[in-house]
Amino acid sequence: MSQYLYIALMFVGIYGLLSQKNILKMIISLNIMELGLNLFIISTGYIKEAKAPIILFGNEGNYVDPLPQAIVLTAIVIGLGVTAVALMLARNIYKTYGTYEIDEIRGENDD
Amino acid sequence: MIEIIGVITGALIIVFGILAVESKKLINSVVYLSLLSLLSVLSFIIMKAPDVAITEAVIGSGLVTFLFIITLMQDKKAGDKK
Amino acid sequence: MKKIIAILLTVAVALFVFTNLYSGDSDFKAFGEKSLEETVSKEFVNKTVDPQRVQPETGSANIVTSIVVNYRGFDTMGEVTVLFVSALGVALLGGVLRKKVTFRYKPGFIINQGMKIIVGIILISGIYIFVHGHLTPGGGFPGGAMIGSAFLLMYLSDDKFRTRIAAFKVLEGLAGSLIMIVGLVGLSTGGYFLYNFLPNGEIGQLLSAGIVPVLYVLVGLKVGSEVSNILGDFFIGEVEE
Amino acid sequence: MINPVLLIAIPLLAAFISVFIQKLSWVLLFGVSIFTAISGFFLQKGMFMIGGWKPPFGINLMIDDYSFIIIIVINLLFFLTLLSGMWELKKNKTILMVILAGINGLVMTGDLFNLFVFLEIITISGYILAASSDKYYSVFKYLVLGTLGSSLYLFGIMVLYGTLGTLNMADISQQFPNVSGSVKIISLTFVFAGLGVEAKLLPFNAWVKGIYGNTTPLTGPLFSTVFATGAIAVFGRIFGQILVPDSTLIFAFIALGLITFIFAETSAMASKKLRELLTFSSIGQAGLIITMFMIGGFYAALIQLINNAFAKTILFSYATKAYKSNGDDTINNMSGLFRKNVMMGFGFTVATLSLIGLPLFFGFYAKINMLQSAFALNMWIPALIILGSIIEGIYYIRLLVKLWNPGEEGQESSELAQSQFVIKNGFSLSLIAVLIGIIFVVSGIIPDFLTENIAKAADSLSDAATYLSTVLGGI
Repeated sequence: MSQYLYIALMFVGIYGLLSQKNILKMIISLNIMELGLNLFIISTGYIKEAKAPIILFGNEGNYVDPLPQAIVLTAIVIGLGVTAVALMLARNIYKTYGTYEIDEIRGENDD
Repeated sequence: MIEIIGVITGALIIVFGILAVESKKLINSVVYLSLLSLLSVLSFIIMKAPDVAITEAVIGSGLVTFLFIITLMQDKKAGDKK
Repeated sequence: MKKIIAILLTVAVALFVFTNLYSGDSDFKAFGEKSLEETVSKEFVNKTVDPQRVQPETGSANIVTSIVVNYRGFDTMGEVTVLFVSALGVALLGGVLRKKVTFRYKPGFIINQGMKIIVGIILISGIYIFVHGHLTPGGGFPGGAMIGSAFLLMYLSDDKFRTRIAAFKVLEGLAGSLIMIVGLVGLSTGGYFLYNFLPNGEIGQLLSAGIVPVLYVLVGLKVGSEVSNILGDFFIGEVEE
Repeated sequence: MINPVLLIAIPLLAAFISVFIQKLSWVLLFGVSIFTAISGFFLQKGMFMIGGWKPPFGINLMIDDYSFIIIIVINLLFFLTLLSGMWELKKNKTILMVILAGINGLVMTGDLFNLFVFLEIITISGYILAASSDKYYSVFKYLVLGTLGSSLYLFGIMVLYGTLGTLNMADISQQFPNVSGSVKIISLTFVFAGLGVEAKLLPFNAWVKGIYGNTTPLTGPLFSTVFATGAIAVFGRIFGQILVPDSTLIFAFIALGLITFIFAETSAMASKKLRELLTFSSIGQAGLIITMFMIGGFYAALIQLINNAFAKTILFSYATKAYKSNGDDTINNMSGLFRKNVMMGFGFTVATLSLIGLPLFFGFYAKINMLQSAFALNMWIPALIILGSIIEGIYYIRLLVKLWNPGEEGQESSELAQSQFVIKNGFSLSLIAVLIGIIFVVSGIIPDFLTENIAKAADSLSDAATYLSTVLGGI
């Protein structure tokens, strides 16, 4: 059941990307999408009644799948890198055009 | 029991996600994103992923929120969406 | 109008995903129903990938750590590189903006001194987290990020501190080079890049798990210095007061 | 014989070292680039385990004939790009070394998640290099689409992981035919969409115009040849060998490729600026090559991929250099430019003629093979390919006539030839132009050497059984 919600969160982020016209809002939407994706990845490894994958003494066997967790660790840090670059770009856009609204950005001959 | 908590957290995450996207003020969006991140930490714990939970707590709700806020500080008017 | 199109498009794609992923004939494993036996992870959990090695083949008590640093260490190397590139990019892009960020409030004496104690505590817990990454939850990434946030507090509490710190550049490069050198030593001694050439010891001890703690400490230092660099660059920018 | 891991490890090590010896970083950059360009030829073939963990548990690098030839081409192109952008390196030297490692890893890796990591490395480096044009909004669009693309790709492969429990390419390609249809559709659509952003396919290529249209002598050749070749090669590997789509989806993918091809060639026809024209031509070529991969014409696809990559190196180096020297790249203002720069004109002309596939040039073999494999299927695919190629031929010939002949068409006058355009620092450009021009002419007249190797590469792509046994059996 919660897996549906995580996929839905991913689509909330994609909806934000499609509908928002503010650069910071778009970066926030990207973050929401990545968060939904990370939650979905973890949920593919979840097993009912299983333990966290750490070997303590007298605690053997029946762990949840550790590989998705390793993948999400990598994905979170990559997300931080992308967000940092995106926000720095947003600051440069603001410096050049004086706005965060994409409708008000002129002078880059596209669309 | 733990599954029910998971579903409730998931539903709250969706609500905050929509609020973060649709909120009129940028600073509110950032705060909702931070809350979203904290709730996802809870979900990670429910799904038995302590490593991910710690990492998300430090990076997702800590550092990323700070980066957003310092970007917002650049423009005093940017708090209001036109 | 744009919003309606966006909603319709998103709902269409979402329906496509939901109907296919959870349809009757889909063999995508339902939430919580999968079995570890059907994935490659069963060997990671049992530590039985390569029976020819000295057992246990990886000494880490935290199975996620053994995957992140040992079985799939190549991903971690790439991921550290991603953060390295973003730190470089933030510095390059931020180089266009020159002024320092200034705050309206002046940090008082108590904030100044209290911050130093808190910074010390955060630094120590960050280091503890990545040194024990192979035993307890945590490891290089959160530990490094905590070190970064300790420096964030220093930036916030002290006006004089708000410049780029050259030592971080050196630390970043040094930690990165050492990760590659550990990998290349593995290549020359064991025949495989990132080969575990140190003894594994006993699970649960601090000095165990071969190259895992070595690599995780390096990853932690590298992530820490990169995050501090990114934060430092974000403070150098224009703020209208 | 050189262990392929070194092609990733040495550039990364150099990149990390260059952080604290910045004065020597250009030595490191050129040294590393020459090392990889040469060692590409002496690459050891086979399967290489990272950390000694056997697939599908650990990550492996795979060097078969296909990745072998792509590695050679990419590393040569990277070196040529460095020559072209020699004066533009500035502070980007470290990032360039990371890109070299990333693109080599992208082509060689045998693991789907590892591919995602390398994809992120080169896309983030791409955003930063593209930002040197100061067109921040275009870069931002690229960043949003690129991140969206890689997230979709990650979603696709995690659906596969949730179904099959593995991320290794060989393991997945073995089990993929038995997967239920609904999972197949989801994973293929999302992986296609994710890689389609980098491969510049039609619904996902809104970023290309802003990025390629504003390139410098460094980023122009880098994006249009090194990045594009790597991305399309990965595309061919994944959809030609690992996740082979079934008939309904393959129809949709071919249609997308062909629509991209026709649409881009038509847009190029209408372009007034040289860089814009080349941008649309690049998109069109990507669509064409991906169509060829989809219909199974691996040989034709590869030969055109290599032809296009070398040709675009010259064309983009030239266009960006002209813009850099004059602040303008309107084609009408450039007329008669080659009268002053005959060497460059030679390289440019040969590259263009080869790209459109005239006889006696290397591209001719590409076009012939393409049509052969397309006619084997049905009639309308080759008809569309011929249509697109004719449009492409028309605008490139028109361009060449303009550049060689000043004034009105048909009017021969050497007085009008004094175009206002100049090329500064043109030595490296002439060198590249002549080198590639000679490669094209020689390979056009004696095609056997190249075509034999490409044929071997194409065979290794269609021969999935050997790939499987090398990865999963070759412990």
